[in-house]
Amino acid sequence: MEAVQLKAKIISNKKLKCNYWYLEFDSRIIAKSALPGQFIEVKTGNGIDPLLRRPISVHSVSGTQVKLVYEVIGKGTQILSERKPGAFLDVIGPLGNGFEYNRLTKKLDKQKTILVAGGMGVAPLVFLAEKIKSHRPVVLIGARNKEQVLCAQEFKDLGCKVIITTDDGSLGFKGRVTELLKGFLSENQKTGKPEHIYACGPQPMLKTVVQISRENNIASQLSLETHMACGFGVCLGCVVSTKTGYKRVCKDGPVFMGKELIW
Amino acid sequence: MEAVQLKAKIISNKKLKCNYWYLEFDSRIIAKSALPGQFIEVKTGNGIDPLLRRPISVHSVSGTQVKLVYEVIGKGTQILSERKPGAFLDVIGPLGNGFEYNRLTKKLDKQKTILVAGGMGVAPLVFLAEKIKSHRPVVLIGARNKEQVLCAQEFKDLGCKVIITTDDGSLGFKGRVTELLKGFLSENQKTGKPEHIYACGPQPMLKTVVQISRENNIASQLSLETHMACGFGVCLGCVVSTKTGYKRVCKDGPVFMGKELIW
Amino acid sequence: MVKHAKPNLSVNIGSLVLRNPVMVASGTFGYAEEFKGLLDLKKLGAIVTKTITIKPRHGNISPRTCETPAGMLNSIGLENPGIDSFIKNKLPFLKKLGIPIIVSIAAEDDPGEFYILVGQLDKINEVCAIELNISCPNMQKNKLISQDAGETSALVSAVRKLTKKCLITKLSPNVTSISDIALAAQEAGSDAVALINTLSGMSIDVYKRASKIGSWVGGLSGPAIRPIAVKMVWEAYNKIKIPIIGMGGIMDIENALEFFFAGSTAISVGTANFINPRASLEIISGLEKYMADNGILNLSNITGKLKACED
Amino acid sequence: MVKHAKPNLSVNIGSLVLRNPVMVASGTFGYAEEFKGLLDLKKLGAIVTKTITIKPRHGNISPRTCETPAGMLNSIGLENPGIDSFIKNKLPFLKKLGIPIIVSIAAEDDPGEFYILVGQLDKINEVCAIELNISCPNMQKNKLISQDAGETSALVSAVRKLTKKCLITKLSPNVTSISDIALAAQEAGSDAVALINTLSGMSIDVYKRASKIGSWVGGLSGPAIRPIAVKMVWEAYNKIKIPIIGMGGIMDIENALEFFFAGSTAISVGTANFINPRASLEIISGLEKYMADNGILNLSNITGKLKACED
Ligand SMILES: Cc1cc2nc3c(=O)[nH]c(=O)nc-3n(C[C@H](O)[C@H](O)[C@H](O)COP(=O)(O)OP(=O)(O)OC[C@H]3O[C@@H](n4cnc5c(N)ncnc54)[C@H](O)[C@@H]3O)c2cc1C
Ligand SMILES: Cc1cc2nc3c(=O)[nH]c(=O)nc-3n(C[C@H](O)[C@H](O)[C@H](O)COP(=O)(O)OP(=O)(O)OC[C@H]3O[C@@H](n4cnc5c(N)ncnc54)[C@H](O)[C@@H]3O)c2cc1C
Ligand SMILES: Cc1cc2nc3c(=O)[nH]c(=O)nc-3n(C[C@H](O)[C@H](O)[C@H](O)COP(=O)(O)O)c2cc1C
Ligand SMILES: Cc1cc2nc3c(=O)[nH]c(=O)nc-3n(C[C@H](O)[C@H](O)[C@H](O)COP(=O)(O)O)c2cc1C
Ligand code: FES
Ligand code: FES
Repeated sequence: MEAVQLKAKIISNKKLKCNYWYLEFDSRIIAKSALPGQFIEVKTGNGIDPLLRRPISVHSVSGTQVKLVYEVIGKGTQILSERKPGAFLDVIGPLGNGFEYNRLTKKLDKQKTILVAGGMGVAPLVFLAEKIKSHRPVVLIGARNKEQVLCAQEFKDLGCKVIITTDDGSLGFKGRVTELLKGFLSENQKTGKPEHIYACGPQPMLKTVVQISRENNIASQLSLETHMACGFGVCLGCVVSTKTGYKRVCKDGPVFMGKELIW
Repeated sequence: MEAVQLKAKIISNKKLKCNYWYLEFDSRIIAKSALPGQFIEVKTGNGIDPLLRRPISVHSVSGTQVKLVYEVIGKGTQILSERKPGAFLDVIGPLGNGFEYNRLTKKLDKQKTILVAGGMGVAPLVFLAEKIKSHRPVVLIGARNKEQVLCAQEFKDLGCKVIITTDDGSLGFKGRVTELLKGFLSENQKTGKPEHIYACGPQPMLKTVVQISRENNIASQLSLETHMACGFGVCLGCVVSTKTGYKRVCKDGPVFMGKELIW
Repeated sequence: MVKHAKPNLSVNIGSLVLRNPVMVASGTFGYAEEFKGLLDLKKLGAIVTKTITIKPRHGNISPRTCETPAGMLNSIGLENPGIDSFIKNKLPFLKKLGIPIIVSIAAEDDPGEFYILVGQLDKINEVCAIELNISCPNMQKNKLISQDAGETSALVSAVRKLTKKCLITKLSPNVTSISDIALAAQEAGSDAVALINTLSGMSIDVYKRASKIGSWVGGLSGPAIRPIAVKMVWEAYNKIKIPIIGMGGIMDIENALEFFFAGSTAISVGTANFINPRASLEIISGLEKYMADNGILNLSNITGKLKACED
Repeated sequence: MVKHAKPNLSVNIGSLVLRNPVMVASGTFGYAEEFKGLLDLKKLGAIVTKTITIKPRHGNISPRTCETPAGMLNSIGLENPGIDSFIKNKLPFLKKLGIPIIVSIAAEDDPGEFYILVGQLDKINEVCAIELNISCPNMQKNKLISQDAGETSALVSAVRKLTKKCLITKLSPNVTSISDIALAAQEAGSDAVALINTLSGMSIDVYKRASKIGSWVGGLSGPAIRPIAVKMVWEAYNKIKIPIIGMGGIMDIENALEFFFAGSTAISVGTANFINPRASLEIISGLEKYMADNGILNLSNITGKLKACED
């Protein structure tokens, strides 16, 4: 579906915890067409500071409403957090390719799919989990500490097996989510190893996930982040190196197969 | 008293009517030293849009509180109107020379002083009226229409005689405040003409007031407005031509004697 | 009554007639296809394509863009599929739109490449005009053609001999005197000049102690540069006779009017396309309204019509 | 532990030793007296005065300033009381501060005026350095001295013969190659270059159809020009050896660090003084903290220390 630009009514915009917020806006047309892994380009405020839109993943969709989860880390997200329900948000979306799962997961048995989320990386994976919940994906969540573990319950409610790790050990295992992934894979050698990894999070984490998936030759899909000026494929500013040359993260991605990337 | 820069707590920030707002902030030091005709340089929002401060006259002072009345006409005043009580406002003030009245009005009998206000021009004159109320100044207020007549009651409460005119006649006389001034002066030829005019408003109005006061040789003081980059005399950006050369409206003014100005 | 007379938005640029004076700037509109669904492309005055070179270019390493105060830096490095692939894969969609297509071209190493490119484009009817991009700051050259009046005039006059199509020369603001370069382009036979390309700029991530742009330096665009662009249009307008296509930070109708008053015959919307894809169309309708409200029947009545400011 | 070692903020600019590298830019700080009560002046690294000419100047007609996206235009026109009145009425207050005073000077018509001004200032002990403003865009000249390498070098070498005081040459960004001009100043004996003065710009009130500036054109300053300034500092740093005093849109410590990494030995705060009079002092304490937190003992360890950006 082609992306559209529209002013969508803000239904709710609440603090989740720490600097994490979730925002719901109403747009039948976007809600109907959005796929897991796609994102929205949001004009956070009026005026020219910040000048550019901000890309935010579709966290989930219910009825005509689109839900975003975002972390306040700078000007744009700060201003976004100050927007009030009832106001209209200038959005462009849905954008990007989204995760590939139908064809892939159809043939998979239960628990053969692993979702790996680092920090805010959970955002697009909830939507994906919803779509493939019948396969009971295993979700590995990593965060700095207890407070920053997001959406765990949402995954559980979808029937996913959720394993958590934190850098400081304040919740679940202690250590990085990539170590958790390594451990999980070796444990499950015998019980038949997983066949597909979906990951979203900081670039260093994604790079390690790709390595791991290669070593264990498991197919992987990564949702990337780069600085985006337009978000819909026109400025050529957001490229990443792939085996077939530069690709636009906003249009050819944000989801890439691990094997495509030159990492 | 030297101007100071400080973060002052916003006590209230309410819409008066139309696009007119009044804001009270708490600052003992500014409240103590502010004089009628002086102004405050307000950083309306954080961030760089708008970049510069906005000059707003001191409308009045009560206890430790300073009151501003402002019209929302653009970016800066729009953002100012969105600031919430309890938040801190970055202000510099009091700035400018203010009206001269002690020496002048001491010798005057009652009703020998006229205050002429055009539109937002009422803002600094309320504070002045308070100081010279014992002289029962006559206040001529001009506005586009009924809705835009401001502070009339405040002047009355101070015991001033208030005469109103509107461009569309929706309140008081019909016509410009400068015509009202002409009429008032001719009427009072016999009863002994006024001896001092204080005026604030749009530049064209002020120019006419100066002409009238010259024709009737009455002393006049005008509060001027120019675009201000700094507001405290350093950028030399706000100059006006006077008999003694360029003068800075922000520092040598904003109040000038009619006879000084080359108009 | 004048107020209700339908204003005429059309303008001429050399042999090129535009139904309205609002174009989209090279490199900010791709090959238009990306905007399908975001706006009615047929309403645009003209489309200027991303700059094309002879061979395909992969462009510069990332990161290629970053945000700056009221602006942005880009260092795309003229990534493009090359002229043959452009003609084969991109031009057909553009042709179908039925609006003027202006193809922007650049040389990678040798000015001679311009001759080859012009030769190929001259044969294509739907290409209404050719824009010579001699001002791209992102090709790690120590000097741009448009930074030297002599080189500018040499190139333009050589190209002039190769085509009768409308020739637009796009200039760099990174010069001591924009009017000298604009004059050189005019004397050499350019039908118009496009002002301005981006200003060379740099932004540093103080935490990483590194430039935010992979190739260190980028081109500054957006509202931040508008006063610089308006001034250059005004300066050039007072020195040259050929039309000026003004651009630099135009976001809305008010901004566009600044450029007309400063002396632009047409304007180009760039960075704004990323933020509000409909900006160009909103400017067209805004212009219609402005002219109707002010009884202006023809754009020539506002181009360069700047009054002295009485305080 | 390194973390707790007291960082050394002092820097040398020619013969001039600054306790810290944060100055206030010419024309944005008047003669300091205006800031009395707004900040502790004694803490500044140095004060650069408003540019002084031989005769008093009334300056340009108003309006003289307007706001632009993330910036402002000014066309003050070097209003100043003239050198004699400056020495008599302004200098005494500055002397009392006991911090380095840098006097900015300019010629109205003839470069020779610089010789007279330098002659007078050379005799005054408290004047630690002289800044040659050959880059003011607001004097209705068609060309500035700093827009020509030859003229720049001629002026600087002539002045160099007249004084042993630290000589700073302030350059205009409105040039094709800033490093060529900076190099000319260095070769002619300038102790440092100050980068950058304002960019020529224009802003139009579309309702009045007039320039917002009475003298039509003004100089653009503020955050909007920071990427341009940082780039020019970086370009000059890679070509010259003498210290660079960097400025252009510095509002806070982060902005200041950009200029140090780009190659500035010292920085100057301009427009920010109008918005936050304490900006310069906040930058000084921010710099102390940054150096302490990162175990940087000496500013020479960050000046020009820019890493390649790994994506
Ligand atoms: C396809 C895509 C999907 C995204 N989905 C989400 C989401 O669902 N929820 C969410 O909270 N965020 C998401 N992001 C990241 C989000 O876009 C940025 O956090 C946001 O743009 C920051 O804007 P800001 O103005 O608040 O911060 P800025 O003021 O722009 O930057 C503040 C700091 O954050 C850094 N920063 C800015 N953008 C990014 C980025 N894209 N990645 C890493 N660091 C950055 C800056 O370098 C700076 O140091 C997504 C990004 C992309 C590309
Ligand atoms: C000494 C002084 C005292 C003032 N006191 C008051 C006061 O008590 N109450 C009040 O409401 N306003 C007052 N003003 C005017 C006030 O400063 C401006 O209205 C304000 O700066 C507009 O800012 P903005 O960002 O909202 O509008 P902008 O976006 O800056 O401008 C919006 C429109 O208003 C015009 N404009 C901007 N500034 C002025 C100005 N100074 N005069 C006329 N037109 C202007 C602009 O040209 C533009 O067309 C005073 C001005 C001065 C110089
Ligand atoms: C991402 C990006 C890519 C650009 N690519 C080109 C290009 O290929 N050719 C060209 O002549 N100008 C290019 N430009 C410059 C624009 O065409 C325009 O001249 C400049 O951005 C100023 O206008 P603006 O401020 O409205 O963007 C590019 C600008 C941007 C922001
Ligand atoms: C109002 C104003 C007046 C200025 N006057 C002078 C001056 O007299 N001499 C000079 O060399 N630079 C002058 N400048 C330029 C500044 O010193 C500085 O180079 C420029 O503003 C860029 O820095 P900024 O963006 O931090 O302001 C002036 C700048 C402004 C804004
Ligand atoms: S952000 Fe513009 S092409 Fe991806
Ligand atoms: S506004 Fe700066 S001197 Fe008056």
